[in-house]
Amino acid sequence: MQTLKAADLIYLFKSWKDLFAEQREFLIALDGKVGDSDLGITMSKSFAAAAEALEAEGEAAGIARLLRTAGATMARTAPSTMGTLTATGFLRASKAVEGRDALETADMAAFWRAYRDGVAERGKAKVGDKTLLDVLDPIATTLEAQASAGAPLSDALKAAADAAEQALEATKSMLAQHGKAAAFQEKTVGLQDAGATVGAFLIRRMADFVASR
Amino acid sequence: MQTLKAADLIYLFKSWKDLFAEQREFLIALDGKVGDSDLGITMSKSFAAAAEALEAEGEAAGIARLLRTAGATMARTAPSTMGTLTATGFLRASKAVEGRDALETADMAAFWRAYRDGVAERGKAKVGDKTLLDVLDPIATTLEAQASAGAPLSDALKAAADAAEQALEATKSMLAQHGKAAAFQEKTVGLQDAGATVGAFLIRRMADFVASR
Amino acid sequence: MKKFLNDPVNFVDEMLEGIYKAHPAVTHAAGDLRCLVTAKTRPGKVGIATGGGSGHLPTFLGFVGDGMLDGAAVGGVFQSPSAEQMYQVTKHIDQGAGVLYIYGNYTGDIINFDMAAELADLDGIAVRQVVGNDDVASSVVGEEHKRRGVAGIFFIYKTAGAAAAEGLSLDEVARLADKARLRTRTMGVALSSCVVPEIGHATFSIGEDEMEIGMGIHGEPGISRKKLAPADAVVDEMMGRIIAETDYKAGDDVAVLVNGLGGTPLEELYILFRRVSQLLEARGVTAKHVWVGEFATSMEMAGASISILHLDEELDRLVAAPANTPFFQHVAG
Amino acid sequence: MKKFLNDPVNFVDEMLEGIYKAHPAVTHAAGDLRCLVTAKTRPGKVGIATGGGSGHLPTFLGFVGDGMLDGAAVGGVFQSPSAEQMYQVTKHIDQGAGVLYIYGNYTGDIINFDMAAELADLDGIAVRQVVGNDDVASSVVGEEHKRRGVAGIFFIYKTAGAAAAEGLSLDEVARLADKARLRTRTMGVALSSCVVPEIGHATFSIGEDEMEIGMGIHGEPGISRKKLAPADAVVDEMMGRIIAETDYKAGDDVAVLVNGLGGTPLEELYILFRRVSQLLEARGVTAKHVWVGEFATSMEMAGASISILHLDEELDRLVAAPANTPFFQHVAG
Ligand SMILES: Nc1ncnc2c1ncn2[C@@H]1O[C@H](COP(=O)(O)OP(=O)(O)O)[C@@H](O)[C@H]1O
Ligand SMILES: Nc1ncnc2c1ncn2[C@@H]1O[C@H](COP(=O)(O)OP(=O)(O)O)[C@@H](O)[C@H]1O
Ligand SMILES: [Mg+2]
Ligand SMILES: [Mg+2]
Ligand SMILES: [Mg+2]
Ligand SMILES: [Mg+2]
Repeated sequence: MQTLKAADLIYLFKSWKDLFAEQREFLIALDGKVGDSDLGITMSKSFAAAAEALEAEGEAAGIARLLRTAGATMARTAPSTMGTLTATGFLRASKAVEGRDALETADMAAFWRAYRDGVAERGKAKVGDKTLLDVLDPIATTLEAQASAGAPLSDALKAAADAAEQALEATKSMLAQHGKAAAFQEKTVGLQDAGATVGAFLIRRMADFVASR
Repeated sequence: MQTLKAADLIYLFKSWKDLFAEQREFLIALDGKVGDSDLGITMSKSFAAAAEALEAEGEAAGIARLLRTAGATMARTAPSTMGTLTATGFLRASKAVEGRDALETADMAAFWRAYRDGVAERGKAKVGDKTLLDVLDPIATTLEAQASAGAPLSDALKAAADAAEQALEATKSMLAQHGKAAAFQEKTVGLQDAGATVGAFLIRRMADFVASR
Repeated sequence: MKKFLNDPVNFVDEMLEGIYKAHPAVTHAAGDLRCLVTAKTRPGKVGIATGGGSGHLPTFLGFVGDGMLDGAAVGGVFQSPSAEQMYQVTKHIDQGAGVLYIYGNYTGDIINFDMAAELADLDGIAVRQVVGNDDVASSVVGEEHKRRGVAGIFFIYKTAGAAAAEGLSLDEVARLADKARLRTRTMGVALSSCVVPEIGHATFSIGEDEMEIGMGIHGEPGISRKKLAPADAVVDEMMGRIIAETDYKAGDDVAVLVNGLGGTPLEELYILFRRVSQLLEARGVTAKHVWVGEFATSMEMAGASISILHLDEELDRLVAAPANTPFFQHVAG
Repeated sequence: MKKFLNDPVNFVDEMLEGIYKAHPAVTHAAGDLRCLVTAKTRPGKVGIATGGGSGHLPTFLGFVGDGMLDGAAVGGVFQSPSAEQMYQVTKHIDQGAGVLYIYGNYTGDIINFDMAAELADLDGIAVRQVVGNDDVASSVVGEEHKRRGVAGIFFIYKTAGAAAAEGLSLDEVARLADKARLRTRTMGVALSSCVVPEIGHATFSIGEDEMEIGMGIHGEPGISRKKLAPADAVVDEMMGRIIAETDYKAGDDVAVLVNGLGGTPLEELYILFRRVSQLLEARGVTAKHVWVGEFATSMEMAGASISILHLDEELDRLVAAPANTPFFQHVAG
């Protein structure tokens, strides 16, 4: 599969929903280390709600509309930091792919660039602050490079997922500057950032999903 | 020793103080079964205070005065049911032995009769209601019988202590009618009454004390 | 033992020192910290005294203040204050109109308040007594005189306090307090034990998934211990026992108190009240006055109780009246 | 998990249903239970909105009422409400004089309140924000903008609420709220964990004889974990940190809030306050207004916090003003 269509997007959200159902306890524990343990709950809840909403809306709505529904649903169901940032990401991605029926590598680069910019604007964090942004940025830049190089979507996404996981690993050595973790600067060193983990999960599952179809 | 004098009374209260210090945890546990676990605390505290007060007052005050001090001290330091009843008992005993320098068997019978009557009046319980009164009554009646028979004090107290322990055993089959235990009627069957246990302790230690001197 | 404590022996007195510093509206009489009295007695008003063991805040002493009580004798944790302390409080708060004692039905307290009343009588102070016995779980119908007094005493305080503030006579205040007593029922449930500071460990043990229906506020065993049920089912059982022995009719008004025992979050108390309100509504009964919070605790015990006062016209008026005490404020609607 | 619960998923909504039944003085807007607003808005008055996660009762929603707040957006347990809910509350409570947001410094809440403010702005509603950051333990001096908001937000509510009730303008209410914010410091200590209903087990574990100084009200780790010390020593450490970064002088007045985190008996809070008062007296500082009780909880967490507001003349006036909300009443002295 070298493009992602509206019908695929609905399945992708189902797959994300399963992913976060599986990772619920892991994320609760991870967020519990320097946070408030809610990440597993908010992510599983919000992706479940989004998947359902997309299913109900149906592929006829088109990609942009589906992404908007996903974002709006998530904003309502999980207004935690990551919930709202993720919602913002999908809302911005929706605008970025307005009018597209099938996403190719260049569209996917636009998708994630908008996602990243939305998160950056809303959260006011910088790259290196040990947040979600630290994986979103390499995802966006890798996809841009892959698009310039003419890579097919599955290869491009695989490269982006690899970059994201590297970037996630790199968050371990950073000091948290935002969110509940910020108060525990030194204690956060050695731990991977919880929100960044969610970002890496998202792109890896998207890559696997596209590769498998 | 066939009479109890003021100096002895001061030692007896010390001995009672030690007794209730030793039995503290046991009485906490016993009162905890169908009560509020405070009996070990109130008894150890009140006898400690009384022993100290008697020591401070000194033998010159005389028996009646010492007993009054004991009662008044206990009323102040441990105003729980048993604390107040025990205080009432000593206050009434004080009146009953007014003017006596040395207590013989007949005086001891008067002591415990007054003690029993005071508890009965204040607590409004009847014999058989599973209270302290169930051991006070045989103590008083046994001592009266021993006095009529001309028994020496140590024999009389031993007989009273034996009767008290039998009576205590008999409280096991009774249903509690008063105090915190009353709400748990059936559950109290099989358990010896906590207040009656204190009564049996008191007379047994008094008998041993008199026998040992 | 997870407590903020210095020497456990000083628990009550240090608590009282804190209370006097925090609340200039109360002070102590007879040079004894444990004789807590209002700082402003009102000449000619019937005095109302209470007393009982510590460990139940805001009960008992927390309700001394405007529109409520005038004094409280303060005992050790879960222990009666002494007759002497009750007597000192009585003497201090008597304003010539006599004093009403309101306290819970516990042998230790009764014996001591009886003694105090005798002493006050020798001074020519008229004393009347109303002994709270609202705990449905602690004895059967017909044996109500054996029942423990628990959180429902709040309604007796509120009624009597408002009546005394209106300037009614001792007989009248006592009559109204007794009416509130007769029309109040409480059921409690405990999820965990309290810890008495001087004892230092749990008063009783209870399984991680168990509850005890009807447990007393000193940890006295209740009616039945069972698996913790959903909140609604717990309320259904508690309310079932209250309703079985009352005669609420459609159109009647009640006052409701959902009381936390110390360790239960307020959120959960509102989940319980929600169900109480559904059950009352289903019978056409209106919860006209509602209080949800901690009123009679058992240190850190997790658990709750439901108290219901069956209102009539005069009780309604008195319950609605304003009150302002260090631990309880009510702005009349 | 020892909780009075039905389905944990319905925890917040059932709690709210209970609250609406118990307290007719509050209602909800936009058909959403979680948009709690006062039943009587006052034309021309600056509206004050708050919001935040559930599990902290009486914070946040409990302070909606006369002399305090006008609305609260209610989140899931320890989770921010949505921007949409904040926006709906804003629309409902705006009386033409604009709306002040007062909430705690948590990224989730900030992001959502920012979104709501943007939406309100599109409607022409003037919005100002004051973000509580009183928790001394959560960041060093110089990095106060990183500090969490905890129980001290009560003083911001009280100040702003009284200012709005006086009819002051949005700018003025915001200025005073911000002044209260800048002059408030809080230190907390936790003895046991809370349990989030949907998680079902303790958020963190802590030894039977340990305490954590500076722990956050969602169980965020604190500054140091150590053996539980005597109450006075715990207060000395907490107050030491507060005093180190304030400039209380002899003759100054402060307002003090000793707050229970949910599972600590009120008796113990007064033992803590006793020591606070000794330390203040030793510096010649007067605790002019004192509140002791539960104001910002963390479900059933055992623990306490001490908040101090350094008063000046206008803060004194506003803190002393009357208030009457379902969870907080203050009768002006
Ligand atoms: N200002 C910010 N900008 C971007 N991401 C942030 C920011 N603050 C926190 N995050 C991310 O949010 C994650 C925590 O998410 P979540 O558990 O939802 O937070 P909370 O429970 O505090 O609302 C962090 O691991 C971090 O990646
Ligand atoms: N009315 C009564 N008359 C005599 N003794 C009583 C009465 N009520 C209770 N008791 C005795 O008191 C004992 C309990 O004493 P204590 O623990 O001091 O009571 P509490 O803690 O309830 O004040 C009971 O075991 C019983 O023997
Ligand atoms: Mg989190
Ligand atoms: Mg007892
Ligand atoms: Mg007792
Ligand atoms: Mg959160």
